[in-house]
Amino acid sequence: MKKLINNPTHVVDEMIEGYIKAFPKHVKLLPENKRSIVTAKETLSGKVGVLIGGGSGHEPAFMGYVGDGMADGVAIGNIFASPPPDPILEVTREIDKGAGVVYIYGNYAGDVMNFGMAAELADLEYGINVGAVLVTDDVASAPKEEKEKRRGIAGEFFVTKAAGAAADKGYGLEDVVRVAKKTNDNTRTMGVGLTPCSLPQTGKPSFELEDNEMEIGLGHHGEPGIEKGELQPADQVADRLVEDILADMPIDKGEKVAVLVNGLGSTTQMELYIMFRRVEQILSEKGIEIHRSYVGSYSTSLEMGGCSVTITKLDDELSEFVDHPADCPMYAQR
Amino acid sequence: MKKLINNPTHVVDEMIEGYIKAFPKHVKLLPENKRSIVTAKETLSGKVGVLIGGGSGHEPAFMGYVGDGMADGVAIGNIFASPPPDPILEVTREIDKGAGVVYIYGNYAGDVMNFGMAAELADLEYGINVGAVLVTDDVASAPKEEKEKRRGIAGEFFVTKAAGAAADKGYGLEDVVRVAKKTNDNTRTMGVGLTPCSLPQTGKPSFELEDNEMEIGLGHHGEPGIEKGELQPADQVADRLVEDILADMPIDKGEKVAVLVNGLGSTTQMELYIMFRRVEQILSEKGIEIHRSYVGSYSTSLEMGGCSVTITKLDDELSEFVDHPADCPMYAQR
Amino acid sequence: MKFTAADLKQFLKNVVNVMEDNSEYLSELDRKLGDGDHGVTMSIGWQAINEKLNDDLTSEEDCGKICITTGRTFLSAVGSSVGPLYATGFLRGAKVFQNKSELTGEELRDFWVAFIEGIKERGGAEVGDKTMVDTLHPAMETLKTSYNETNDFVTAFTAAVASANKGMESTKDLLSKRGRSSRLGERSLGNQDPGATSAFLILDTFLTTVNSVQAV
Amino acid sequence: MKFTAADLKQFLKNVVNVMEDNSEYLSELDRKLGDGDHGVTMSIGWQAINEKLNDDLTSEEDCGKICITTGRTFLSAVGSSVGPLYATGFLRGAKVFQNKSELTGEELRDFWVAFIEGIKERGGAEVGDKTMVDTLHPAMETLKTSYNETNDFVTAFTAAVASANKGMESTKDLLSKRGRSSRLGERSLGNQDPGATSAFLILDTFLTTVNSVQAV
Ligand SMILES: Nc1ncnc2c1ncn2[C@@H]1O[C@H](COP(=O)(O)OP(=O)(O)O)[C@@H](O)[C@H]1O
Ligand SMILES: Nc1ncnc2c1ncn2[C@@H]1O[C@H](COP(=O)(O)OP(=O)(O)O)[C@@H](O)[C@H]1O
Ligand SMILES: [Mg+2]
Ligand SMILES: [Mg+2]
Ligand SMILES: [Mg+2]
Ligand SMILES: [Mg+2]
Repeated sequence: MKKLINNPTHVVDEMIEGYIKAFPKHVKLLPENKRSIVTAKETLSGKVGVLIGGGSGHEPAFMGYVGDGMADGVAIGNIFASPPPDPILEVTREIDKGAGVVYIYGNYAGDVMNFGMAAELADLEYGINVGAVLVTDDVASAPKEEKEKRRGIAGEFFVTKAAGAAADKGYGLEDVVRVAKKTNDNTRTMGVGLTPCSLPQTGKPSFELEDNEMEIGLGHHGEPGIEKGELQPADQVADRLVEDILADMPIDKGEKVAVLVNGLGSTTQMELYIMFRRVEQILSEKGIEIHRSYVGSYSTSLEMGGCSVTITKLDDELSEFVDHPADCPMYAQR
Repeated sequence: MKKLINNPTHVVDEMIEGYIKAFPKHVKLLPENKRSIVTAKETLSGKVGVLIGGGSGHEPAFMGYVGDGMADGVAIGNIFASPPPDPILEVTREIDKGAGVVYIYGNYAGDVMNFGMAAELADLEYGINVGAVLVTDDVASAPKEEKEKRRGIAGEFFVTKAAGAAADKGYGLEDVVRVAKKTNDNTRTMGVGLTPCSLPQTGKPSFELEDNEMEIGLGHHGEPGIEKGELQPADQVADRLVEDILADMPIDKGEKVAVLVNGLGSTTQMELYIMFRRVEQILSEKGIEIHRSYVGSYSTSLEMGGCSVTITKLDDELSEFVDHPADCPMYAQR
Repeated sequence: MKFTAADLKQFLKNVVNVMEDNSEYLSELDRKLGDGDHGVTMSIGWQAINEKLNDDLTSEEDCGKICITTGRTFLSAVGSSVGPLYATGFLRGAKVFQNKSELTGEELRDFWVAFIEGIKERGGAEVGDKTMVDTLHPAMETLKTSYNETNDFVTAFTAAVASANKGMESTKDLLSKRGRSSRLGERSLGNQDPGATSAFLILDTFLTTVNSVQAV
Repeated sequence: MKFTAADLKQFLKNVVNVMEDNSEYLSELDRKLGDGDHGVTMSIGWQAINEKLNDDLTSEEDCGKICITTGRTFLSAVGSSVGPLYATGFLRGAKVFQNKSELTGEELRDFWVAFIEGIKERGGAEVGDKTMVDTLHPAMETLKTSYNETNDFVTAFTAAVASANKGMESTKDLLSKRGRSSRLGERSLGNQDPGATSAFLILDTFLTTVNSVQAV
């Protein structure tokens, strides 16, 4: 697969270099690891620090979401690989302003171990209070009875948004953690994959699908999904995804939600809007109110083809956080 | 090629439907044509209206750029096809608040004819003053001596941004046109294509390149470029693109620019940042100051692979416009 | 020679079918030189006309109105480069047919001259620019001369279509100067212009239609 | 049996090469079950260790320090799932080797027991979860029993590697329960776990190294 890169082993470092040079007013690189980025504006004293992170290859997630109203810092791993504890710790120390730091990351073995180790070290070595919120929005990744095993995918955007807004509004650590967990509990995502991505180092497609096939529930890194089948019209795909979400998290008539139709990389915005069109139809038929919509590539899997639908149930507190302004290099909201 | 669509002949209409449903607070559809979108907020009386438009398939361009600080309305054509005069006229009538309307569109035979006819009709039938600004930033599309023949590509973003900001600041029609033309005169883009896109109706790749090939100067719709060759490392590709731009529009040491590294559709943000990294190196070696950077998919060609580099020379007036806040569904800046 | 409103509508119907049959081919030509949509655009435009033929136009007897509807419908449906071009052709031609439900050979000649002059004016292209004008202009010249000489529309139009064919073929050897493919330079050589091709198909379909009317 | 700091470094060098040779294969296994990066991750991690071997560690004689550097370097270079797992293995093992530049068979046994216990603790996986623990745990059990019986490290470790091999192979028939592939269900059947494979390669390489030391 063709890529505009130099050396495959340097892609992450060169990406970070480019990113920092592109947005010097927004973000800065910390000196120790070359994988720790924090907001260029000093985090306010007494504000809870919001730390995000994970493997690369999901851009704009996660590094694009550092900025006002979102995260204070990000630790960046190799492609599809959790960052080690060191950069996480470096970010933690920088963004802790006495009120502690909340870690938001996807529920993957690697992330759990690395962020877990960093949290322990932050406490032991620096006395920093860390709260951890694991994102588990991917309905397809485990049955309902084992919800705690589910992976985190595009829904992490809403969890970060809520935590970032809560921290911005001066909530304490416990409360930011509560808000983030509540958001995660109220968030479900279902995805569909059409075409694979490839790691720059291997150049091999991450999975195989026939020319007329799609895969429901495909993971964010090309992990096998729950069902392969013939590619359906967009409306039917949307029906299926929303159905699975609503079966898992019933939403009553009159309830409010935020919706994200997320492109996995190479799927056009045209297709995403066609998908959104149907999602909106279904929800409005059920009398569910879309409070705010997001359509675009918010969390990708390199150049994978396909999309995911995320629905977050909102109460008044969460609605306010979703509406909170944000100013990040790769996402802004007024 | 796999697409998440329903009926190929309805993709544009369904996309528009989805778009309007997604951002009801930002945009609204006009009743006559189903291809005319204006900002949901009433355009201020006495403000110059900014109208953009062109073929579909370039999303977020053009419809994503309707909103505060950018365009007041957009006329949307079929995929890669200029809209007819009717929807252009409908938008014109809606956004004219007595101060006239400026049309910004790419220099393609179709757009020139359709926007030209609409402008004539606006004047004749409704007495609306229209100023037209043709975007001609694509260096590869004609030699310097025939600059007026050049096509418009990603640079239209900066032209729209400047015109939108000027209109927002209360400039009159002549002045908005002047600012937009100045921006166009100071803007150059060079692109590279790696993989083709396909129209939903034909499903055929828009051009052919071998697995190890790239094409310099490829058009925004897959029009053949100026040079096919072996895929080079990102740094060399960036060198070539920037070289061609600077040969066409010399920039002195100490001058300020805005830079856009634009993805054509399926090229990852990781690659775009790797490209930006090198662009920044070249400019900073030459003592050229990057005032503001944009990296992402700002103007696509469906799912085409590749990217373009746009450089706009800024004086103080244009810097101010680039920094002007914007709030559109698919692009916001604080 | 008698050419009625019904015949005119039959001609338009025939074009609908011809464009459907050639849609893939026209797009293929456009992929080589442009953005690959010419067949799609022609198909969308003519399908829209087809709907009008089956609906608003079923009982329309005024050939002028038929052409106005055709032009407007085409333009509203497609925009693009060819929208204004072919629409202008039909709208200019409509003036010749105004209030007429039966057309003489002379009127048919005037229609095509107006049609082609309108396209030339709208697009500003010259012969040799590798556009539909390379098909249309020689067709018009032959039509005029041959009609002058023979006073027979069918004879003249048969000759015109032959010239159109030559003109279309000539675009293979031309460097493109207009539209999206103008920067292609050398690489545009060898490829036939899609618009020159669709223009030929329209003229050729008119000839077929006229011949079948004659035959009755 | 004598195993020196130089031998330990030779072992690490050998792993570097083995991982380089098997990188493609490990990624291929991971593509079937996970995100396809296991070979890449192992390669990055061991290349980083290689740099240390050629640099900071060239004159290091303390086997404990060598293992600490190995563990830390691996972790800093890769993160991922296997970063904390293998790093913990080396760091726990390091305690056994502290201040020693030559190692007895008993110490080697204790090292591997600590290594494997560390990984089990860090990841919390059980035998049967389709992870590297399916390779490592039976290897540890055999190592302990056989060493108890024979008091000979090489004999015991040879047996341990045989158990590791069986354990690795057993992952083909397991449904995955841990890590990225846990939701695969039936579809994970038939595919060998990548981490179980890299763990086997490490143990096997240690055996080869020990044997070549013996042979001298
Ligand atoms: N100025 C012009 N005058 C006459 N014909 C033109 C002109 N510009 C373009 N064309 C014709 O239009 C054809 C392309 O049509 P089409 O593909 O439908 O539109 P677009 O170029 O907008 O995609 C060209 O092959 C050419 O014959
Ligand atoms: N909790 C765990 N305990 C032991 N081994 C694990 C655990 N989670 C994952 N693994 C091992 O890690 C391997 C995957 O490693 P790798 O592909 O490098 O990391 P990642 O899964 O983060 O991409 C799996 O094959 C499995 O053997
Ligand atoms: Mg991984
Ligand atoms: Mg077109
Ligand atoms: Mg075309
Ligand atoms: Mg993996």
